[in-house]
Amino acid sequence: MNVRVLLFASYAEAVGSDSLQLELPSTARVGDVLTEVRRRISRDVPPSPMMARNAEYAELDELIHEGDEVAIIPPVAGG
Amino acid sequence: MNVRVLLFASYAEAVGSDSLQLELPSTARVGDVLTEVRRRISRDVPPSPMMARNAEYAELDELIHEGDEVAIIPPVAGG
Amino acid sequence: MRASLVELPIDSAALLREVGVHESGAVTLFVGTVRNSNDGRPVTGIEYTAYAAMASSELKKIVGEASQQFGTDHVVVEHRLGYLALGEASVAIAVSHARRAPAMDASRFVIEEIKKRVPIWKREHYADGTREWVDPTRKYTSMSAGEVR
Amino acid sequence: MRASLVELPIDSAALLREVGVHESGAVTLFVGTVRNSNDGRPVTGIEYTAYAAMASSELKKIVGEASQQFGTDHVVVEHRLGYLALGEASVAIAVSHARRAPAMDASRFVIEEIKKRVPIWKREHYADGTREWVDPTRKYTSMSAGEVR
Repeated sequence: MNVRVLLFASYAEAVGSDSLQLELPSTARVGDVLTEVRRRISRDVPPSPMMARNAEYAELDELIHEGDEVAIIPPVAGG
Repeated sequence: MNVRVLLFASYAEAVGSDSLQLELPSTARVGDVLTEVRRRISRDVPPSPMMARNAEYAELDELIHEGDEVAIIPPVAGG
Repeated sequence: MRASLVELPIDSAALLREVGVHESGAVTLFVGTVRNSNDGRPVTGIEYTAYAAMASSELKKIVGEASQQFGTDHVVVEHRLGYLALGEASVAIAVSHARRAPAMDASRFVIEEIKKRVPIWKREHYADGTREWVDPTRKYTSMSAGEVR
Repeated sequence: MRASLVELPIDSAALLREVGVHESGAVTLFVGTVRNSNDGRPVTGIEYTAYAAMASSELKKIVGEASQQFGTDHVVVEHRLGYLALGEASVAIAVSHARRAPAMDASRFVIEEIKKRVPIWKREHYADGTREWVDPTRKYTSMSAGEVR
């Protein structure tokens, strides 16, 4: 299935893009997005950032569905 | 000696005035002002309010000097 | 640092500007306002009176203590006197600090100290036409108007 | 209750008016501003960026939690995005409550939660022309500009 991956701030800079399309097996979980981005795209994305699925924080073992938007969240610095 | 006594809020209302002149012995202390006001003027002034001498909080055993301004301070309610 | 008793309405935005310096990362404002009820009784306004010389000096001491204790010179307080209508500000405290925690702590320190020791008194005016001096040392302030507590 | 991401300057006075209701006795405002230095390095401005959909929804959740936890519907938050110059407000939180302690606690809760979980990032611009993404999980942010953390 096709999953849209969002990157922000320093991660977007490291990868050179703020969004990617990843082709993943239909059994993929949130953690697989991270693994694939690090394997295929850039090791500059650290191994255990916060992750989000469809604009909500998500655990690494959450299942992904076709059309989901998965985000890799750098350490937040709002306020 | 002559001491000016200030009263405020509910105490001024109870006494019917916001200032008094009291004639006190030269050895008088802050606590004596309270005793005299309650004895001579009004029992509506309670027996142990906060007191001030020359616009500073004062202990009851502080000596008073000629010309001092002694205030009987109702429970404060600022803010 | 500034601490003032004022007769005219408090301009909170002006206080914010007064402390809002470029070194700061955090600005806090606390405003005490006239509430429309107290102990369940409808309030129409509050009259504030003070032992002005002493209130002014206590306010200045509190601001000095806050400045020293929390590490910022940017502490400004105004307390209003006179008759205030519903919603009007009786007190405003503005603080700025490089860090947010001490900015918030300083603000809280100042209002708590004001409540404890600044010789200011308030008389609430009620919807039924009565009025009463507020005594925070009594739990219930539902005595009849004018009664001495 | 309101929580918004904004592009234009934050009008703190408008936020105060928005929460300043007659039932209230206490109004608090917290403003985070762009500071002129960080870790000793002169800062000239800060660029804020967000995962907007998620940041907006997290902000709304935080405001809802504060409202429930501290017992007031009058909680308003604005967080600004884009490039901010020195002294400009990046975030403002206004709360009103019948009592001062929960008004202050709610304000602190909101800013602490924002710092923990709202997906907003900032890049500091320094006087020497360099710029860097701020990573609060690292103690020292004095890496060279553009370096990934």
